[in-house]
Amino acid sequence: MQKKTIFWGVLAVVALAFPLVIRSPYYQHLVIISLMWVIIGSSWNLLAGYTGQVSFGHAIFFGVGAYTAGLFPIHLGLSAWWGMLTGGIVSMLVALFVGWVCFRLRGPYFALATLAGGEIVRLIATNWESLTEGMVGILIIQTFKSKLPYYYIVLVLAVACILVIERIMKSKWGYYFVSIREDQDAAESMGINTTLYKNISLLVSAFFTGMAGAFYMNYMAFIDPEVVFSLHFISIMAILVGIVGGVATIWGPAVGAFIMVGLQETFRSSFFGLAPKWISQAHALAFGLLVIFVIMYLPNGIVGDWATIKRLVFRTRRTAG
Amino acid sequence: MLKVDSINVAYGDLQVLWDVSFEVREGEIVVLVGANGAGKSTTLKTISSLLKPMSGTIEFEGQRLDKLPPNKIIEQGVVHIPEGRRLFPDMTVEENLIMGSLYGEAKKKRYQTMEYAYELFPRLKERRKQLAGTLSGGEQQMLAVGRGVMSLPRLMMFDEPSLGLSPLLVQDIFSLVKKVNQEGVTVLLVEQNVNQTLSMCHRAYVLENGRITLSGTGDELMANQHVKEAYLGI
Amino acid sequence: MKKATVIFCIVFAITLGLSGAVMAKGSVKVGIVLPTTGSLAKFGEIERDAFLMAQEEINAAGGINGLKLELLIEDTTGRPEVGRSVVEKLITKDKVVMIGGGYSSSVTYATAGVCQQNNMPFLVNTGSADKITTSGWTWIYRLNPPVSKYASAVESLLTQVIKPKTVAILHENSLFGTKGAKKFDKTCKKLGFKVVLKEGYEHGGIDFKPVLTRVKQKNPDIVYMISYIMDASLLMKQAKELKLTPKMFIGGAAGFTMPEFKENAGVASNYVISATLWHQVLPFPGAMEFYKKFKARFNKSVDYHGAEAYAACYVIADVLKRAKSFKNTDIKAALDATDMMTVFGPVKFTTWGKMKNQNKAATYVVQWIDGKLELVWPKEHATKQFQYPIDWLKVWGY
Amino acid sequence: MDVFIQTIVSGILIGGIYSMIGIGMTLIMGVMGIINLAHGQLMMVAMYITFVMAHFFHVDPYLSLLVAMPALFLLGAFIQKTLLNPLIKVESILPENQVLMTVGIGMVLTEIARFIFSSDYKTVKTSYSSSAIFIGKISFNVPMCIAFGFALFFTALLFWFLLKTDLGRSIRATAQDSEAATLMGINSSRITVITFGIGSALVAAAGVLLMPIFYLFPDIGGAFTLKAFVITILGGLGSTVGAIVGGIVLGVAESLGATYIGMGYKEMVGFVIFVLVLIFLPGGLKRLTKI
Amino acid sequence: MALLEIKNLTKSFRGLTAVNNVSFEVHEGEIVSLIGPNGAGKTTIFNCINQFFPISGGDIIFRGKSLKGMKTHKICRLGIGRTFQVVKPLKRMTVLDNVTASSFCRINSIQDARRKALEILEFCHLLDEKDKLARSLPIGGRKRLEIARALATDPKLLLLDETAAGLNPSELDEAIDLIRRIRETGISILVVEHIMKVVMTISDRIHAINFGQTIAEGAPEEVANNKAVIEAYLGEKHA
Repeated sequence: MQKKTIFWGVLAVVALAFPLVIRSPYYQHLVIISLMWVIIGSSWNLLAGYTGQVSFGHAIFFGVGAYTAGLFPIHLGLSAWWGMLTGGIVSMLVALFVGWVCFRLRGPYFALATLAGGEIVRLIATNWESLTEGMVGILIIQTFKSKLPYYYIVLVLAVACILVIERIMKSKWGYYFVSIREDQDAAESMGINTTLYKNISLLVSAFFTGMAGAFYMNYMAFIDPEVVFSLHFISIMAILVGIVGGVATIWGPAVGAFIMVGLQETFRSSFFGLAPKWISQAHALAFGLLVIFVIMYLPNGIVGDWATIKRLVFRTRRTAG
Repeated sequence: MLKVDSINVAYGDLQVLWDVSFEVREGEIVVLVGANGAGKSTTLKTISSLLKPMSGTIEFEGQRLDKLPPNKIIEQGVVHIPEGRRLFPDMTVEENLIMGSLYGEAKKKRYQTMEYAYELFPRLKERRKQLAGTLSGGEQQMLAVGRGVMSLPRLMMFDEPSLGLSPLLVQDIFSLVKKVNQEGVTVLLVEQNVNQTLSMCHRAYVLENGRITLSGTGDELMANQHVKEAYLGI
Repeated sequence: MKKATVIFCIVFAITLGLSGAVMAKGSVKVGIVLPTTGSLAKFGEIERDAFLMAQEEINAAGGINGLKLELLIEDTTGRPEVGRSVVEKLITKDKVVMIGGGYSSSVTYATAGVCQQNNMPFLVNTGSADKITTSGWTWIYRLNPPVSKYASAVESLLTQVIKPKTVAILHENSLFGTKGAKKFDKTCKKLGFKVVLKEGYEHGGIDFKPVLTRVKQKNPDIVYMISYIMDASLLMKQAKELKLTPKMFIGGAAGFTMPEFKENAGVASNYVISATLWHQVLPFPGAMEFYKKFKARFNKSVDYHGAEAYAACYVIADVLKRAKSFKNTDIKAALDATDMMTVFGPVKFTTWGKMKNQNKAATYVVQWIDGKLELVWPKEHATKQFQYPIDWLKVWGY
Repeated sequence: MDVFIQTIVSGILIGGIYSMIGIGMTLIMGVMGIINLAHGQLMMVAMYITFVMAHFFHVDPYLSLLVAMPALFLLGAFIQKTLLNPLIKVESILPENQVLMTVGIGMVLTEIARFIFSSDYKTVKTSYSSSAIFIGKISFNVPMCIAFGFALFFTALLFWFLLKTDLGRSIRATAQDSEAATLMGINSSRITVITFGIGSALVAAAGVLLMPIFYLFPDIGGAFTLKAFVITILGGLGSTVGAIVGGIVLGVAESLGATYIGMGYKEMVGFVIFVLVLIFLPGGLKRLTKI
Repeated sequence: MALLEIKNLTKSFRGLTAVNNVSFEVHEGEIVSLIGPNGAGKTTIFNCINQFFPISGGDIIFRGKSLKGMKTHKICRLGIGRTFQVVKPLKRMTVLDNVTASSFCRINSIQDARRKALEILEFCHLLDEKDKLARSLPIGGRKRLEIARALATDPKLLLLDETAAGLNPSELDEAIDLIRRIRETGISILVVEHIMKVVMTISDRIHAINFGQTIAEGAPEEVANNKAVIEAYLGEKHA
């Protein structure tokens, strides 16, 4: 018990003190982006990992959140921060519709439907210029010059997201979600309204993803449909964060987010300038290979298969020694 | 001919068969009776190598079947007619028959054997071009047997051929099994329909909870008090 | 819980632990942001090559007052969020004195925002959205004209020579295409041309015939297209297949000037005109040499993208030479005072209208004549007579 | 009226190529139940092969069918054998593991192509690339007509193979009941390898046929993977006839959408059809045609 | 009044009639067995009662309410719990979590749900296995888990689908004991069963069907001696 308290205390201090100690905006930026992915990955995990509904369309909620924030300044002349209040809610409304359509389908068909849904929303955002400005995108002026406010906002969001998900998973809802994942028919015969609870899972997931989107708008100050509704860079990235870190674990997506963002940056910058330049070309290749490796050998992700990793590392060390 | 020697079989971490041993001799009809979930189908699946035993051996005419991949079993002359027929529903009757004769001798004699199968089941000939999925239950069972015959087997294993058939058809199916046997094919039959099978078989084994609990000739078992209570409802 | 800690620590170590190379003495560092991977990589690569070529020449000629010019070319992968982190890294970790590059409007905008906040001079050379220099930002300078000015030469050609009554506009629905089409639509209204059709399309289509058939039905005097190379060649090939014959096909910069356009469209490229920002035959010192050198070295033709990058590199060198020190305010002062000739034409950053620190670059019209891209407008620079009117069916060999 | 007819003609011709892409996918999905998110990327590989053949060895694109199809057969078989088949034994929480695996494979293929060929657009130019035949006022693009012809030919060939050969029958049997097929002596893992190979070879053919019409860059695959889904779901899983009809329906629908709704919405037409079919006609056209 | 009333129930799949005009009742506190050969339509009747399948004709009335068109989970909340012939354990949850999830049907607090789950596990003799993953239970354990989960929803009526199949003789006796103890708590039970020993010992009444139609109904001895039943089970010559 004591040990646990110390652990959490240290983690809290590290998290709170990080931007005060590491003053480089570059590292601060990377951690902010990682924390944003913690939110998206954890939300995806709630729906896919815990509830078993693998979404290939989380960009829908991310993008809707971002656009909700972005539309305040361009149509109402209000601050994009209003999006932080409403982005999650609007995403939930969209999720209601998505759920209504897609939850008629199970398994891979659900995955495909969400994938198509994501592309449809992207095309709508591209073509509905009077609302979204189309590919021109929305740009605003950042409110704060310093990264500190953004850091603490996204930190609070990420912590809230993880805590909420953890709390949910320890409640009736959590039991219901996992039951649905394990066997929908059995769940139904246990008195679980599977449609309702799948939707609840989706709504919570969409809410936090939408909030992450609204944060993105405020932080990056620029969005266009290709960026926020991207199949590759949002929907698939959310899945990668989840599976690399570990699906159906609370901390998996958090770990996955830091790994994926870290890896992406490491490659993009050619191992921080230490490796030859052509390495930077290989970051997507590395992603692909990582995915193949993880699925083959760590199917439950780094956190989920931690025991396996430890055993392997331990064994190699012994043979080496 | 077929010798199953103390096999132990598990699905994942769930053991289903414990030290099951039995034997089928050339020309016999041997029945494996037992309740739902006793491990009868598992036994057949293990013989056809779909499942691998954790320990124990299966020999067919001196050849170790448990070392072979599942698709090589049929070439040894052992054919398994699975529970629920398992036809190819979107293929015609004729194509289903062809599927029984993909390799070796059976392939060479394909059309000869097909004629023979049609002789056995004239109904199938009438429906050669019909999709298997549209056949009635009885016809499907005939086709399943026919498909097995196409591989020119020396041992045929039937998994609950009477399942879901009307009493009249059940009679038909069993007389078919007998007929096949009379043509020189050894038969291993798995059934819940204890009464009729016991009366037609040479020997029988009772499988309970993954273990062989009784064995003997059909009549011996019919007379057994335990069998009567548990399976005949008397 | 413990496993999570360990993993966190490892990841933190990877992300934070590695520090960049120590700054080499005797050099001055400039960050260049370009998409060298991802879907925009093609143009990013051209600009990178041009930058590197210029860098070598500058250093061979003595560098920046004896110091070597060191370009740190960073990959934005064509995504704004990555661009942002790239610039932040360049500023805080690599301590560059200024930033150049900037391809694609969205990434450039996002990166420009960071530069403005950090008081970091940024010389944009390709990102063309008007907003980059109309946002009131003081640290952002732009060498290339904003997208709304891309068609200015075409406008004068239209009013003076072709005098069309009806216009059809097709555009890729990217930021560049959409903005350009909007602007041209406005221009047409101003000049009294009737826009009979205006359609955006998703980049990468195979079959443009449905929309071209509709264009044909409307029978406009000119067809104005804003497309990248491959869409451009497909549009022209399929226009030829459909025997669509307006008075003139006009490309709004981008794809229609690329050598690949001619290669792919073949005979269908003949006599098509296009707006452009640069052409090697322009009477700017070094323009043709640059074109030839680039072609000799990289075995590919170069268009205005390369010229922009090449020119930008010389502007950067010039600015750094003139700057009193490498302090940001001194560099900014030097940028403000820039007045030089480059392969891309004269460069001078001025403030006009809503534009701030914007170079007033001219635009031109080129025409594919007998397989060669010739400058036809404005007349004073023309290398060949503007070919008009044209019997398209004869040109296409029907 | 001309506009309408031209639209339909364009749609049908492009639909021929879509069908080829769809058939390969439907075969893979039908036999293995795998959603192959790397399908378009396999096509991309075939297109690069065609490009290399034409550019360096001056081989006519249609001739490189003879190289690209076997090459992709081997690549597909290799992927199935070494990456997808072993996955069946790996237990994980998400049953969609195989789908995610194909995502990874797609990324790797794309990036390898980018590594070798850079992001440049590549084309194969032929004398007939943009020639067209006119019937009345309606134009028929020659390479598209050729592609359509090839599509018909390969489809017929595939039909013959599936219906009349033991191997073809074995593939169908495995699709319908893989355990029963095993009992009949069919090595089902070998069949999956062959099927993935054939599916890849078919999409390779589509890629080769597209080459004289279209252009090539490493990221080209994604868009076609999505189209392949739409076609497969529209036609019904595992239904070759469905894939053909689905391809043509998609081609025509896209063309009509482009003409009468707007070019920008062209892609969306496909996705809307996709979602509508998933919801209102699960099982696709197969439900209606029964083949 | 009957607890559950099945009135002229008919269910067909694409023209194939699996259940044809079957009517029977289950009264408060009763154990009724539904017997018939394999494929006779017993499980289909279960699936109709909790509306996994929409019914094609007739009606099912539970405590005065028609179940027709009702959602499965609502039927559970009305007080019908069921088990599956092919057991459906929530494999990657522990035994305790399986039952806890089910207890939430009537309870919202996690502590109470867990307490109740523990009670039920004790009742079903599963307490020792509570921390095992459901997938590691042997078949007998899985069957009991299935019952435990159904009991956790506080049913008035329990539908048991071949609970005894695959059990060894000692487990069989335990299962019979368990079913009897469940009845003592006041829960009515409808059983689909194959093993005659179980059927004969526990049933108050038996309803025999074949080919989707009722062939006999009544007290165990009556049905066991019924000619049609013997014929269906044993073939004509024994009749």
